[in-house]
Amino acid sequence: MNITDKVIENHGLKKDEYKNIQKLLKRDPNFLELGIFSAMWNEHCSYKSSRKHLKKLPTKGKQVIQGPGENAGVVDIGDDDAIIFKIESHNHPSYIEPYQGAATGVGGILRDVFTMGARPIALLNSIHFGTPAHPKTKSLLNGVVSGIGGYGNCIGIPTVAGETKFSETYNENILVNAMAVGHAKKNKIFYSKAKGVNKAVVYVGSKTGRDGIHGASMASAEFDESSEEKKPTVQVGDPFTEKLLLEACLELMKDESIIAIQDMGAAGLTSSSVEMASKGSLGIELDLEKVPCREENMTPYEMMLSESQERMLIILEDNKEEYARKIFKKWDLDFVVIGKTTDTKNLVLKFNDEIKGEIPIEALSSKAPVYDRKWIRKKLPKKEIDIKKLKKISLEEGLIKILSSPNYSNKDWVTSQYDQMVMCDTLLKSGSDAAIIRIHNKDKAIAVSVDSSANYCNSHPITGGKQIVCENWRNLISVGAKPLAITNCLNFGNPENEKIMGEFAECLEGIKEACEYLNYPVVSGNVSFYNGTNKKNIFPTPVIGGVGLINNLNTYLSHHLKEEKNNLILIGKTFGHLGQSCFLKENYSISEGRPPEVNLLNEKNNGETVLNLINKNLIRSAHDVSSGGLITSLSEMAMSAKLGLKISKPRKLRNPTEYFFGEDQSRYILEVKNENLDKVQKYLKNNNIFYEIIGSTQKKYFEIEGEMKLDINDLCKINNQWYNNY
Amino acid sequence: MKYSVTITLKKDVLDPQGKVVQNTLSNLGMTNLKSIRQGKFFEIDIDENDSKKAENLIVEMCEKLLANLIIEDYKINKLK
Amino acid sequence: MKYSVTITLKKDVLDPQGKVVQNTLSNLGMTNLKSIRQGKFFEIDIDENDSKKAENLIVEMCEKLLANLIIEDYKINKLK
Amino acid sequence: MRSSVIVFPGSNCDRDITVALEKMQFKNEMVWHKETVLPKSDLIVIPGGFSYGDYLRSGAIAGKSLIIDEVIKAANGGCLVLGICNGFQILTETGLLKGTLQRNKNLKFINRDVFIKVVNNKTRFSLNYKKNQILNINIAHNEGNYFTDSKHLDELKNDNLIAFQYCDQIGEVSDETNPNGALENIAGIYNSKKNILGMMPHPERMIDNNISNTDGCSLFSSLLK
Ligand SMILES: Nc1ncnc2c1ncn2[C@@H]1O[C@H](COP(=O)(O)OP(=O)(O)O)[C@@H](O)[C@H]1O
Ligand SMILES: [Mg+2]
Repeated sequence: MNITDKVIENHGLKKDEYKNIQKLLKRDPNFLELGIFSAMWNEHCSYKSSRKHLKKLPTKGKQVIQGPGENAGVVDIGDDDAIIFKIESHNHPSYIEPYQGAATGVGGILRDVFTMGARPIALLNSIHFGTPAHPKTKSLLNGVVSGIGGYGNCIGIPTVAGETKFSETYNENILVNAMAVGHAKKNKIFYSKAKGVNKAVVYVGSKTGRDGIHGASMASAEFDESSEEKKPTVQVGDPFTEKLLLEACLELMKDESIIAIQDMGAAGLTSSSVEMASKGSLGIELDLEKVPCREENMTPYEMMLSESQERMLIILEDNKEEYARKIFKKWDLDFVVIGKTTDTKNLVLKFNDEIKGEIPIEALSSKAPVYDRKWIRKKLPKKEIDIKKLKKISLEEGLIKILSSPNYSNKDWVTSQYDQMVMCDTLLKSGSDAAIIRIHNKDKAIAVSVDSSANYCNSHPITGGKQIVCENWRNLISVGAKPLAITNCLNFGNPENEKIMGEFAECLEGIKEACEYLNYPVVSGNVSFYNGTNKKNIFPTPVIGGVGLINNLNTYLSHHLKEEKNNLILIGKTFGHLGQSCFLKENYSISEGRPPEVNLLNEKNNGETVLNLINKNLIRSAHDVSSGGLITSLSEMAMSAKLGLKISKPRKLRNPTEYFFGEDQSRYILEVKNENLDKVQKYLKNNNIFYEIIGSTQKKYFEIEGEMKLDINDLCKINNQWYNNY
Repeated sequence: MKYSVTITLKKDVLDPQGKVVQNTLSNLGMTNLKSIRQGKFFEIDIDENDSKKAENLIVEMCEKLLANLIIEDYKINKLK
Repeated sequence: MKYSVTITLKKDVLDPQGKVVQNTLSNLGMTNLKSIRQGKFFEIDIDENDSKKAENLIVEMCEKLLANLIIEDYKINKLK
Repeated sequence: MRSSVIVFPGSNCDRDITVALEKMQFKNEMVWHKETVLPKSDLIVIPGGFSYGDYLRSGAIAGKSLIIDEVIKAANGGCLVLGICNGFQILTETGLLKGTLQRNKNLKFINRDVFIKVVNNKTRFSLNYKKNQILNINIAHNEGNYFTDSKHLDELKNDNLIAFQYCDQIGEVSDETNPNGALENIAGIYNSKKNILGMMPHPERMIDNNISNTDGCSLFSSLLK
């Protein structure tokens, strides 16, 4: 095929990028080579717009075994155990075909984790949809949830936590982010760096079809009317084959056969082979006629760019071929040596002994473009809302509005479609601040949570970025886990737009600041740009996935109230910040003002103190106070236990609306038995923690003295009805 | 009027189900099986005597619900 | 030779899927839908020129694997 | 007691059931589906999961595997056989148990803790339960909607072959407490000789107070006697 301007444009390459390719090759690329450049140089694989900013994130720490740059991040959890985890987006495919898009998103992130030698032990997801009234929302929600469940349930890994949100900003561009967490032995972690010349390059897994060709470049393009025509890129997930691939890989990993291993994700065979060679400063030569194909007459171009799922590339030690082949045969999977490593530092593609393409590896990796895109700062919004000017709403009315809204409704409709119990190590399931998964056969566990707050990030990205790391940190603390590290999925609009690029840069500044202060490093992540349609971009939506450690199974907590007549203590100061609050949004449809301020000093001090109290077994239940404010958090504690509580009259000077709905940060609610109250207070005072004893638990009624009193069963009903009526 | 509708995966779309069924049949000794693809089948009975209108209705059902047009094709057959 | 096979639930067997599809279609306003039943559809290509033998093979596939004879009926169609 | 857990490609509760059996002092072996001989066993367990992806009909393809012939032989010879979830589906596909498991009535996968009651406590699987004892137990399936013809249903009732029924906290059996649409709220059944039990709920998930409760233990301990 002739390489015309149109062909170049269709490959998502800019004119000067094409010139750059000619320079690097010292000639014109042929069609196959152009395709390969296009796959490697697009945003999704090259991180060309984000790399400069991502470099600033803190990635180190005593607990970090492997930071960003590998298939997933690795943290140390003591003994000889390591946790391997990562989050990834599958937004565009899920909008086009929600079931398969979400399913293959889960499949993809699982491969990232088991390719490093981990047995996956938990799945999480963060899914964002348009407003419920939007004509597409219902079927997207249905498709995505059953796709996530369909894959995870079938492969037998529990889906234990996540978030489901609705906002008009996602009307034309939903977000589907999936996170996988795995467990490995510290001395059995596998990397993607090739070593040695003339080593066998082995293709394992499913056959290659024409599906997903140019998926990566689709993920790097804005949507427009023609996106529907990009249909052939839809991939169908095959969780059954993935299960076989998982077991076969883990079986092979028991031995010392593997030099390097890499899953074929975005840009399939191209990116996996280039990445392995590039990391090892080697070349790689492939005989494409050997690639197992599902369709007849597939061209080298199609083979190199196909994104067929459930495939891996392995570089084997000498003399291990037969041993490895046997394992894959047992699991009924293809196993073919398709090439070898070389010292030429070139990617050489042969088809029936003819060289069809030859590209220096460097040109595809380190010499890929990096952009320092222009960006502008966002001003801190001035306007604060004067609630005295709004129509007065009682606490009861305000709370009911929140609890019955799609965003705050009970998520059982979603989570009951996921197998949360398989593997029998789920100590705490969805519906808590964080899920807790026991390390199999051990007396320790990890806690996991994913969080985002797009409204805050949109209003003021630096604060939003900081806040979301802190909220995630708080969620882990609340269940008694020591936060270790995070992964992040950065969902943003078009980076070529200065305003959007600014949101990105500033959110990252906020994330960086919080991570540094809290010693909560970033060990893996994913960037998804171009979320938007026809110049309308989504709100900046960084999603943070955190992992924490519980060293002793006797000290973890849920937020379910435990028994009557215990004290309720509120940790942290309440100023009554209502800007960007859920109260204003749900009751008045106002989304103005600035997000609540984040004071990292208090955040850290409050969090560490709460964690210590939990570890001393002085707390019966704990919950962080986040969106919806104090009253919403209290109601969640009460509803989950079907137990009541009574909060004493707020002090005179305070406006009850601000006090109960304000979203001030760094706060927790603790349930404390009478017998421990003195000890707890003393400890709080010694650590200079601001706290208030706000009330106590009781039977049946959710009560705020002088303001409201509701039967807890009625509250549950209100909270449970939305999904069932949708 | 009665119609039947068959829904099949588009040509290049992966058919994991068909694949597994094919392997199983081969393992059961049916080695001269070349290929098998799995789809859906519907028998629809509607209260409409005008066959033009009836057919339009069936098309609408297929497009709106029965088929996932992104990965599937459908075919309509009149039964009686 | 190519065959198609349709597999449908026996008359007196509950068809939860068909029921839901029927409700959904009614809710979409297709009120003159009398009934809809869902089944499976297979397109099978076999390497056998004797149509008698071929058909026997297809029958065997249906009986051994494709259909659950306790609850399902199958029908074979020659395509070409 | 010696037990064998049959592992199919796509089984995913095989580890969980093994943990449970070993905790309850069974001498357990995992048996890969391509084997043609069963180790000598007093109990055969077909675990939950998605054998062969459940791609044709749940349990259909596993029902045609090599090892299944051995399972059928053993079962006919009186060996105890327990099929859980996908295992139940496989047993109906082999004909060892009658009836079939259809899609859940809401066409969605359901994972939840439900209540079931022990209808017959006089079998090798249930003698450590009290009659009508209520268990709180986890279900996780797409196809748990039990269906059978009326003749067999009568047989199930008359011969006391219903093992468990979905119910509420106090044992009331009603449509509201039926999670998946199963006939008569049936959650598990026996064959006529009562040496084979198929059930949708997961007793192996209920053996540890840390993660759930211990309502499943008595099933395994009954078998030990
Ligand atoms: N898509 C989902 N997958 C799994 N769990 C979910 C999902 N959506 C919500 N949840 C669970 O529902 C609960 C409530 O979610 P959310 O209101 O976002 O909690 P929080 O404000 O504590 O982060 C959480 O425990 C969360 O894990
Ligand atoms: Mg929380």
